Amino acid sequence: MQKKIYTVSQLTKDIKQLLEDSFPIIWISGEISNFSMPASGHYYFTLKDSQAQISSVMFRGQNQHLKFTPEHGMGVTGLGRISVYEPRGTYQIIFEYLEPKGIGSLQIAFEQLKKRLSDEGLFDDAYKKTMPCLPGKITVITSPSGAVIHDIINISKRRFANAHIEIIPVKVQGKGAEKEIVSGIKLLNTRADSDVAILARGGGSLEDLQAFNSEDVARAVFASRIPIISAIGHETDYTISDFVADLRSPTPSAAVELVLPVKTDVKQTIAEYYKKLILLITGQIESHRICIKNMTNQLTDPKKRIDHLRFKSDDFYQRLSRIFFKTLEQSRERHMWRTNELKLKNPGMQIKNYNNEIKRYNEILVNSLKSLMYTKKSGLCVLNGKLNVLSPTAILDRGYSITRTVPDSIIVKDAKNVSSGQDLEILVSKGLINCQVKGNPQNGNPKDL
Amino acid sequence: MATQKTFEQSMKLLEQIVEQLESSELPLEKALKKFEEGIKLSKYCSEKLDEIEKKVTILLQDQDGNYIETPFMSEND
Amino acid sequence: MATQKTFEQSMKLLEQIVEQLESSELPLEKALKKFEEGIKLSKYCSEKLDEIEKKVTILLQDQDGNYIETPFMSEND
Amino acid sequence: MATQKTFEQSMKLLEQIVEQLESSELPLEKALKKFEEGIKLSKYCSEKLDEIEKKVTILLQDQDGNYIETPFMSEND
Amino acid sequence: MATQKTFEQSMKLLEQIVEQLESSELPLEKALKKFEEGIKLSKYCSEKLDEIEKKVTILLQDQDGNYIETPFMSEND
Amino acid sequence: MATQKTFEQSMKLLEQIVEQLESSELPLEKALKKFEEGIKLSKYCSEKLDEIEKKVTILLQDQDGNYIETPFMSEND
Amino acid sequence: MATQKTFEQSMKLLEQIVEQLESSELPLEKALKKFEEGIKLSKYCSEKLDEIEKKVTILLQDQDGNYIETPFMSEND
Repeated sequence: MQKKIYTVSQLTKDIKQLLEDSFPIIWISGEISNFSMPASGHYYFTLKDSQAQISSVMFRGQNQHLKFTPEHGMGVTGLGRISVYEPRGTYQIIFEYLEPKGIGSLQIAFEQLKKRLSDEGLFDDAYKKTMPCLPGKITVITSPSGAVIHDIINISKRRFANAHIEIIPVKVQGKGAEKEIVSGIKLLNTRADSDVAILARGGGSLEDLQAFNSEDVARAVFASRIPIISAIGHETDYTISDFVADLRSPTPSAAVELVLPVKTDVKQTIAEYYKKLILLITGQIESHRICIKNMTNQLTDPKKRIDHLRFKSDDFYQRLSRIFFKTLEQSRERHMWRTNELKLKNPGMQIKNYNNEIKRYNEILVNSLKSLMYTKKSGLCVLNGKLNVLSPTAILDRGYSITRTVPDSIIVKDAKNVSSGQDLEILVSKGLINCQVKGNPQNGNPKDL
Repeated sequence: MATQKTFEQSMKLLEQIVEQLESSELPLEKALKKFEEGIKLSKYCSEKLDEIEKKVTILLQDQDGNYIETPFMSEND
Repeated sequence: MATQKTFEQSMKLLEQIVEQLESSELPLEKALKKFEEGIKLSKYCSEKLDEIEKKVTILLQDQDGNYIETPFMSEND
Repeated sequence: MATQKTFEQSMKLLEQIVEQLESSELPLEKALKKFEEGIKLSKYCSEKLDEIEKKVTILLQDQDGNYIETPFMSEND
Repeated sequence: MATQKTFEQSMKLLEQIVEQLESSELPLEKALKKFEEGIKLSKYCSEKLDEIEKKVTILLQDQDGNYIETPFMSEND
Repeated sequence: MATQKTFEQSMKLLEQIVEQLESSELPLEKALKKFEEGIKLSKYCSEKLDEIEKKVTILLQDQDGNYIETPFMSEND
Repeated sequence: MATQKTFEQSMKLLEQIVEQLESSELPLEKALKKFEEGIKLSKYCSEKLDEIEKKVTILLQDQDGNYIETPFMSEND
């Protein structure tokens, strides 16, 4: 036969399996020593009796539910399982539950049921139904007599005056209570017209609360489609129903507070929302209005520019007119000046000069002719004088006369030259005598005379 | 049970609408729509509160075994 | 009407116009056009606000007076 | 009319004419032509300004007084 | 003398005539003719000036009074 | 004597005649003839001058009536 | 003796006659004849002069009365 050689790990693994399979969960009692609770919140202690001791631990998740705090030297009974810690080769008991030594079987049964249901998942949060925030109808499963229902009704009235409360009357203790509670819950679900139910009972001993620790009730609560609040006993009392219920209330009156809002509070909340809505929308409108107004005010720009441009345009216009009229005025002046110049250069002077010249010429003409005439006249005068002096008739003045034939005007110097009857004229100093020869003229010497 | 659901939804919606209007600058038209919705919701919720009938009853079984909801007179009343 | 701008678009446009008029020396005719457009937008926005305010008022009157049946109908349609 | 100048162009032209007349001594007839042109431009500008001012005034009055139905219609036409 | 002459051309001619009358001893008849021509030119210029002034006055009156439809028409014709 | 002669030619002739009469002693009849001719020329020239003067006066008055009334009168008086 | 003789010829003749009468003892008949001739010439010349004077006066009066009054008359009167 061949020798089997274990490795340490293999052996430890086998021991672990052996131990943990053989003692899955056990009740054990002993005395606590070396109790300690580090920051982690887990309990570490040694459980011992006169001959032996075992390392023990109770983790925080479990020790929270303990209704007492363990201490050195305390005798306890607990529910736990053996666990081997391979790296160190040690074993210990991990406690799920502990109670002071001397507790009855009822308690043990409670714990066992709780454990079972818990393992089934009946307590899981995933199954917990949410509470309505405004239940239209609340069903109270409880005893119709007694203080509990009255407290519930009174508190309901205070919180929500027009609440609808329905009572399913059940026995809450004693024989048949379990059944009644279960059928009440079933009735609740059959009618299915409530929004929430309160399973309620006043405080009492563990025995008094026995119906609520029953598996049937727990399963009925779990099965309910309508959310159930458990409100059983006092604040310190825990029942199985409390764990299964969708919500646990420490007292029946507190259950009402959990399920029923204060009407005025809700009204106020709605009113606040309403006010806020109005405030927000009007605020937005108002801020938009201000924004539009500001922007619109900023828009009134072109008028200023128009005024400015008008100034500019008017200035151009005035400058234009001014310059042009200046140009026109200058042209007029230029024209006037030229015209005056022209007028000054008119032929008047020339005409005047010519006139003077003509006048002078006229004078010369007249004077020249005058002097010529004068010369001629005086020449004639001289000749006339001379002629008069030399006149042959001058001697006639001394008495001489001249006899001439007529018409031949031959001077008669010889009487022979005349014949009787012949016409003669005799020139005397003054005048002319016509006469006729009378007789035969005699020859003779004038000296004869 | 239906009314209970809508009340809850309505309150939730109302709250969301108020938050939306509060937090973000919604376009005016959208804001108006939200406002309208909010006002309607608030109205609705407010009415819902009064809609519940005031009564306290007890379910009693008659001779045929049927349960009948009957007024419950509290001893204290 | 396809070109019916929303309030926000109109406000944005108005803002742009104000900025344009403020910043750049636009030719007079263009400035006039912009100004005209701005005035129209301002008017339009103002009217839109009036309209919305009126709607709000009506909604609030309804609240106090008439009954509104189905708050979520409008949403689901 | 293709040659319808903008207000700015007209003002620029007017300014140039004024400067030409001011700086150089033009022959009378040329000056007259320039002057005539300038007066026409000035007239045009003045009228344009009146027109624009009137428009602005109407727009501003409208804003305070009357209602305008379709603010964006005119733009799209 | 053709009336097509501008004011400036006429003024130039007038100046030349004045110079001719000034410088050379013209025969009387020629001088008379030149003088006559000069007077006519002067008259022509004077009328031209009056004409321009009238035109300008009308233009300026128009500016203050009447409306002119198409300021740039004349420039394109 | 032909009237085709210009004023200047007539004046020249007149001058010659005056010189002839002045300088040398002409036979009386010739002198008379020259005198007669001279007087006629003088008359002719004088008339010509009057004519021209009248024309000038009219031209000056024509220009614009009252501007310069009688440019020669003042000088000759 | 023909009247075609000019005034100068007549004067010359008259002068010769005077000389002849002066110098030589002419027979009475001749002297008488010469003398007679001389008287006639003298008369002729005198008439000629009067005639010329009259002509001149007329010429001068013709001119236009007042211009040259009557230069001969005054002296001869």
